[in-house]
Order: sequence, then structure tokens, then C-alpha cells
Amino acid sequence: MTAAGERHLVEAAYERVEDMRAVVEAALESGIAASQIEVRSPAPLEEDELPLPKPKSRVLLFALAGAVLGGLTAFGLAAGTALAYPLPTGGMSIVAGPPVGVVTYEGTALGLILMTVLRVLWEGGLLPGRGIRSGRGRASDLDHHVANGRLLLRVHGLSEEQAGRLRDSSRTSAVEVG
Amino acid sequence: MTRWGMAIDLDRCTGCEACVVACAAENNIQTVGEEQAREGRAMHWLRIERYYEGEFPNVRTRFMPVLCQQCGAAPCEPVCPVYATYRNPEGLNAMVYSRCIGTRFCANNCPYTVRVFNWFDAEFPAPLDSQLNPDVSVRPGGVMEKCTFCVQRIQAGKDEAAQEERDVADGDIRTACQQSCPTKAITFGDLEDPDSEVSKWAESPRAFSLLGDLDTRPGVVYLSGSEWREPAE
Amino acid sequence: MAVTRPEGLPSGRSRSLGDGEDGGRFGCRCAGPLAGIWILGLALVACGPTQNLPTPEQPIAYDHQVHIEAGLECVRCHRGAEEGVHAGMPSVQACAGCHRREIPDHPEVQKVMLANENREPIRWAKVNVIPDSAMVHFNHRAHARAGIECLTCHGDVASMTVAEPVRNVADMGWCVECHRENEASDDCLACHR
Amino acid sequence: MTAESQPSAAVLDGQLLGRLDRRRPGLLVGSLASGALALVFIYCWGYQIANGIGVTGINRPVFWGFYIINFVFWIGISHAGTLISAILRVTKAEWRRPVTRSAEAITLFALAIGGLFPLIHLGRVAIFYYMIPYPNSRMLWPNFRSPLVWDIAAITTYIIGSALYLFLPLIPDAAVMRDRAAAGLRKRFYAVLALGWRGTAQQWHSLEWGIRILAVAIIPVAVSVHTIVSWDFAMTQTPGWKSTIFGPYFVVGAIFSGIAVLMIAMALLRRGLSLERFLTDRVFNNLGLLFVTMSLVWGYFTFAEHLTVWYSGDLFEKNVHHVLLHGDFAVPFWTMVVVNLVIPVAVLSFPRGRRPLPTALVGCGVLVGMWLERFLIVVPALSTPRLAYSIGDYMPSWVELGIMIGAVGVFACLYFTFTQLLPIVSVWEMREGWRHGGSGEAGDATSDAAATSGTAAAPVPGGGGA
Repeated sequence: MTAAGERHLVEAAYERVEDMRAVVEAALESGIAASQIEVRSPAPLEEDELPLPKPKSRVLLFALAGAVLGGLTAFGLAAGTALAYPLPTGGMSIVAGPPVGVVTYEGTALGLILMTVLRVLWEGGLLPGRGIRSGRGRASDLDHHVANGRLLLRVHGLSEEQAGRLRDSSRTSAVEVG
Repeated sequence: MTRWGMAIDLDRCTGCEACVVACAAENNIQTVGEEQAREGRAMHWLRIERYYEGEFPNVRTRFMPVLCQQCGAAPCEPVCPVYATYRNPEGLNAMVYSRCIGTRFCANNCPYTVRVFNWFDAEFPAPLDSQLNPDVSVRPGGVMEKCTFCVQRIQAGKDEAAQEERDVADGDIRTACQQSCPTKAITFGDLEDPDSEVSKWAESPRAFSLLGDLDTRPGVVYLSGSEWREPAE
Repeated sequence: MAVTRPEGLPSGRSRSLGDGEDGGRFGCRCAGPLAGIWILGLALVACGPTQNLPTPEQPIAYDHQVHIEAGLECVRCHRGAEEGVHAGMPSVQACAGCHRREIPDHPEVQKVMLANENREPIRWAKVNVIPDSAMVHFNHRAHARAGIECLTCHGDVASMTVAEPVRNVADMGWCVECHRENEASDDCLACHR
Repeated sequence: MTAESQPSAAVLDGQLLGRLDRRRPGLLVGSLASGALALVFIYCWGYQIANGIGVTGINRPVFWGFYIINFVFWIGISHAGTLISAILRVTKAEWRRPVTRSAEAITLFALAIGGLFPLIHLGRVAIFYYMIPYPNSRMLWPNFRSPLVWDIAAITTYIIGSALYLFLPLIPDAAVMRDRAAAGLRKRFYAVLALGWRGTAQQWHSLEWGIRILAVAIIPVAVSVHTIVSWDFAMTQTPGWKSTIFGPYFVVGAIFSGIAVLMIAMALLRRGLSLERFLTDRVFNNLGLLFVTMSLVWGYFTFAEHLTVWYSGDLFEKNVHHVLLHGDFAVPFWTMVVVNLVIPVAVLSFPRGRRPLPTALVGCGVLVGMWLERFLIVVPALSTPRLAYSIGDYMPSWVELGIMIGAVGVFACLYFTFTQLLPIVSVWEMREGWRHGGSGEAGDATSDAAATSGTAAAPVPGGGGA
């Protein structure tokens, strides 16, 4: 989307969201797409703190799917195996209701928990391979700022001119520009 | 179908404990020694409970042989996590030693406290090993056990009848305790067969079940002519 | 009396850490192989009969094939197989009785004759073993009565020069399957007591 | 509030991280000492495996002893974290922020130890896997009717769930540690834990969803775990055990003992790590209120339990009831009532009693009391069977005592190690609280505090008014 030629990455660390907000607003006005902007923060930001599109998450959907999957698996385990391997029970029913219920309940919860965590890791690019592909998980020289409680702005794919302008606008408000 | 059952006539029981000895010999039950017995680890599949009535000198002792009641609705069965104890098609409350992992849950849930546990590996130093019954496994430590109604004799009786191409007749199979009882207070057989001796005993007006109100449907029936139907409170 | 030995369960080998910066990969790099090992282990446990069974060394090089070809039947020596709970082994006298006439000078036969003279039993090694810890009481005559051939469990011993196990007779799943197919009792007490 | 002045978010941040970077010899000594105690645990268990379960004091009719008591006890303690932290998260209680991590760690380690006890208790531990359903050559499956198999299902779910519930909020903090650590083994360790966390908007958003869902999901799991543990008893016919209220009674007892551990751990952490600014008096006050509430609820359940038994007139139940209240077990029973109900209510009803030291001391008493409660559930019922001929008693052996004490060592060792390696107070959650100006003490930023701290060279971000 940007002009041909080398693309540049500008990084800047800020103490306060307000400082970064001004830079982000200026960048968006100058025609830089929101998808080029990445913000790293030491704690979650509120939705309206930056004029960037809100990230989407399907964790809940996957959690529910995991619950269904886990429940079915557990039900199959408890009821199915009892049917597949009938043992002499002396007249008692082969598949008993309450035990199958208990196992299904626990399986449902386990499925839900596992799928939730997997989906969180997937969406965050924390699963192997994911982060590298999307470029998100890559380290930055300025990451220590995030560790120390500052915010980090990274804007990718800039032309040389755009990068220069962004650096200039950040110079006053940022702690460090890279 | 068969349902193995036992009837014990308490009015005939003299408390001689011959059945206890016969049971231990037949079933390779380990002898734990004084020290362990003092800790409450004596192993008997069958015990004679004694209860005393009245004030001295007018005391009367009552005896009650208590063994696994082979319950029709056994509390021990559903709690075993590995199916080491279950109800077999012939009404026995089966105990599979090789399956047992030793949670002792079954023993806790037995209202008759008739299950015994192998706290250590059984030791039969020579020449005691020569008197072991080859038809019964020696149980390792960590395994629950209890009266089996001499299942090895039941299996042998059925095998013998099959070899002779006939049905098992009443009286073919005798348990060790029954065999050794000098007063013939114990009888054993098929409760489903109305003509068997045990069925007839069970129909006696003197018959009752131990802790019958728990509805465990025991396969052991006690007979007593006196008003005393339950062990002393 | 030995306590039941557990079956070998698979265990994953840990690996050294990957590169620090993308340590996340470590978890997944291991997860695949670990899951694989686990499933493989389950499959191995589930396929008990395929495991290698040791052939024990016998005190005398007895050749089953030669004896069968000479016209003997299994139950001629293992009498209990049809009549008793245990198949049993022939007595030294029974061996010696025949061999007094047949090839008495064969070096292996000589060992039998010597044992007979000294009134010592021959300590044959058990080929098809159900371990004590299984606490199984196998009844040969019940199986013979049901028409189960010897070779179903023991393999074609008639054509073996050295008796060797062909099936794991201690594999319970196999026993249970056969019992169910033939509508024999699948009650645990039928074997375990 | 306290007399302390209110420092700024940046100051707090700097202090929190400063504590994390500092080496703490006390913790190292603590973990080594508890590690030595853990060796007792290993030795005793090894001794028992080598010699047979008979080295314990259990007998007929008391087939269950210290191991099952400790199993229930530790599982109860495990409710400290996950349940409490999940409830606080779901209800968005701001003062949870410094508490959750230490509570969740208690859960995980207590659960790991609690889960071991049923195995230690087995007669043949080598074949414990007969209880697990997996395809096997014996063509046998576990008995799903047994509450013990439910236990396995429930505890597996709970331990995986609480491990992930501890892990998920830990990822950003592991990333902080990674980015602050110098290259080397420590950095690599944190890098593995951080999974490549960078703190992007998407990562935060997904993480928040995940934590929210886990917090909701873990509550019914925690409740089910202790309910199912209670069913190990309540599903039987044993007098003294077959009770309909055992499920909720156990859950309440679990939360009660869980808070007790939490109070002790927090008081120790506060002193040991000088976290007075984070684990404030207000936190102790709030937890103290929760604590005394649980004490009263527990007292109510105990009353209900024994009243119904006494009133029923059931002969066998009354036998157990009698030995508890007036017989051989009267001393532990009434001790339990005093330390679980009388003392907590007497101390925690007053604001001065809800301070770190008194709450921790009350917590110690409650731990003893809750252990006694489990003892009084297991032993009296078993030693008073229906047939009077079998009445027995129980005295633990040195092996059982060794394993019990050693387990405390294992727990302490794990906990100290965890505290040494990872932030025991959630850094990002504290930061989030300060940013919103809502977390406990981070009220108004004062110049006074900023001036006192060398770490606060930077301008003060988002203070109270932000």
C-alpha cells in the first residue's frame, strides 16, 4: 500500500497514553493506516484511550465450543466405554446416570478451560509459529520500556519521508525514539 | 439361575470356632501375629461375635458367626473405582484380588465390617507353605479380601458336574465352614432352588437378615428362635 | 509372594530449551512428540499379544516334532489336559519306560535315564506362563471339554523342535474375547480367585 | 485509610519491580529448609512403598486415616486461591489485585499435594492407573459409579484449570521479567514462560477475555471438586458420613480453610517482602470480614449437621454423635469449635482484630481446627461401626506423621521457589489498577511520595484523576 522502495519501522516509547495519543492521531491524519500501527502496553488499555480500532476476540465462542466438545468426549468416555466393554454388574444398569453426569460435567469444564486458553494463545500469536508469521511476537529494542511500565508505539511499513515525519513528531513527547 | 446362599442356625451354634479355623486353612488366610492382631489387623473372613445378656450370675452368651453377607445390593460394590468387587451372575459378591489397588473404600462402606485387608505381603515360611490350598491365590500386600463362599469349591463343583454331564445337585458343594461345623449349624446351597436345604431353612419363621433394615439383601440368612434378632446395642 | 508389576507406561523425554526469545515454541515442539509417544504407548499396551515372549531354556533338548511324528499324541504325556485342571508333565519313569527301547544311547536321552536312576525329577521350564500375580486358576479340562484345541493357546507345538510360546497366554483381553465369542462365562471369578 | 502518604503509580511501579529484582536470602534459606522437610516426605513414602501400607496405623475398622484426612485438608486449602480469586475477579473487587497471584499459587501447590495423598493411601500404588480409563489389554475400565473415579475427573479438571488460571495472568509478568533480566538462564526461563508476549492490544484483549471466562468457569469446578470429595463420604452407608449437607458443608469448610491459609501467606509475604504498600490494611480488613463470615457459615453447618443427627434418634448415627460430643473425641471436637468459631468471631468482629497479625494467628487456629474437622469426620465414624463387636481405635504411625509434616515442607518449598522466581504480586494488574486510580492505596498522587523515591524521575502518569 505504501510507495515502492524500502519500508521503515518507527518505534517510540511514552510515559503517558495522552502523549502517544497525539502522535497516533497525527499519524492517522497523515494517511498512515491503523493496521500499520501497533501499540504495546504494560497493562491493558481502555477502549477509547487511543483512536485505533478495537481488537476482536472470539475466545468466548471457542470456549463454548470447547465446552460442548469436552462434554461430548467425557460423555462418550463414561457411557460409551461402559457399553463397549460391558462388565458383569449383577443386574445394575451398565450405564448409570449420576456418574455419567458427574464425568460429563467435569469434562465440559475441562474442555471449556482448555479451549479458552488455546484460543487466547492463538489470538495473541503466542502459539509456536503464529507470532513469527504475523510479525507480532518479534522483539523490539525498546521492549524494556514496556517492561518498565511505559507504552511503546510501533508503526510499520512507512516510506522514508513518513518515517522521518513520525520521528520528528515523537521526539518531544516520547521517552525514546528508535 | 443360581443364587448361592447360606443359612446359619444360631440356636445350634456353640461358638466353638471350628468354622473360623477351617476357613483360614481353606482360603490361605494369612496369620498376622500377635503384634498386628493387637493393632486390629487380625484377618478372619469369618468371625464369631459374642454378646452377653443378663446380669451375673445369670449370664447368657450368644454367638453369631459373621461373614461376608454376599449382599444382593452390596454397599461395597459401587464404591470400588476399579471393579475389583462386583456382583457376579450367581449372586456372589465377587472379589478380584489381581484387580484390587487397595483404596479400602469397600471396607469402609461395609455395614458388617467383614472385609479384611492385607497390610503386608503374606508370609508362609516353610513348612507352612506346604499346607497352602493350591486352588486359592495367596494375596499380596495392599489387597482387600473377604469370604468368597469358597468360590474355588463352587467352581470345582460345577466343573465336576460338567465333566459328569449333569447339573450341580444340592449338597454337592460344601463350604469349609459348613463342612467343619460339628453341630451342623451352617448350610449352603442355591437359594433359587426351592427344594434346596438352604431355601427351606431360609423360609423358616426363625429366619432373619443381619441389619436387614439396610436392605442390603444378604445372601446369608440367620435363624434364631429367641426374641433376640439383632446384635446387642 | 510378588506384588503385581505394573505395565510399562510411556514416559516422555524432556528436551533442552529452545532459543530464549521465542521460548513459546518450546511447548509445542515437545507437545507433538509427547502426544505421539503417549498414543504409541497406548497402542503398545493395547496390543499385548504382539510382544516378544522369551523361549525358556530346557534342561534337556526335548523335540516335540519328533515325538509327534513317532505317533504320540499331546495327551499321551500331558494327561491332565483332558482329565484334570492342570495339563501336567510326564513322570521321568514314563519317559524312561519308552526310551529303554527307543534310542537309549542318544546323549539327551542319557540325561533322562540318569535322572531316572537317581530318582530325580526333570525340572522342565514352563513355556506358557501366567504370572502368579495375575492370580488366575486356569482349568485345562474345562477348555478341552469345550473343544478348544491345544494349539489355540500353545501354537503348533507338534511342529516345534523347541517348545516356544506363540501367544501371550497372560493377555487377559485375549482370554476375555475368546470367552465372549464362545459364550463362556465372562465372570471374573471364572478364572481369578 | 492508613496514615501513610499515597505514592504515585510510577513510584509504586518502581518499588514493585525493585522488589522483584532484589535477591532475597531469606526466601532461599526458607526454600532450602522446607526442601529438607520435603525429603522427610520422600523418605517416608519410599519406606511405605518398600514395606507395605501396614507401616501406617490404620487397621480394621479404621481403614482410612491420616492420608485421607490430609487429602481432604489439602484439597480444602486449594480452595484458597482459585475460588477466592475467581470470585473477587468476577465481582471486580479492586482490592483483589495484590492478592490473586499468591492465592492462585496456593491453589496449585496445595492441589498437587492433596492429589498425591489418595495415591499415598493406596495399598498398591504401582497400579494406580487401573483407575484411569485408557485402552488396555485387559479390556477393563474403571467403575464410573465410584466417587473415587469422580474425584479423579474433578481433581484433574481442577488442577489443569487452576494451573492455567495461574499461568494465563502470569504471561505478561513473565514477559516483564524476561525483558528486565540480563541474558542468561533466567532470561531463557522467563522467555519460555512468556511464550513471546509483547503486550499488543490484541494480546491484552484476548487475555482479558480468557481470564474473564476462566474466572467464571473455575468457580463451579472448585465447588464441584469439594462436593465430590465430600461424596467420598456422603455416598456411603457409614453412620456419621451419609449426610445430605456434606457437599455444601465441605465447600464452606474448604473456602474457610482456604482463606485461613491466604491470611497467613499474605501476612508473611507482607513482612517478608515488605509489601505493606500493596497488601494494605484495607486488604486485610476486607479478607477478615470474609473470613468471619465463613466462620459463621461453617458454624451454622456444623450445628445443622449435629442437630439433625441428634434429633433423628437413629441408633448407629447417635453412637457416632455420642463419641464426638461426649466420648473419646470430645476434646478435639470442642477444640475445633473453639478455634473455628469462637476465636474467629471474637477476634475478627472488631476492626482491630482484622489486622495482619491477629488475622494470621486466627488463620493458624482455623487451620488446626479444619484439620481436626476432617479428622473428626474420618476417624470417629469408622471406629464406631454398626456391629459393636468391631469397634476399634486408631493411632497414626511415624510414617503417617512424617508424610503429613513432610507434605507441609513440600508445599512451602514449592511456594518459596515460586515466590523467588516469579512476581508474587501481579505486576500488570497492579499497574492497571494504578492507571485507573482505583486500586487500594493508589489514590491521589502526592508530590511528597514522588520526592522520596529515586525511581520516580519520570513525570507522573495517570494519577488519581485520570
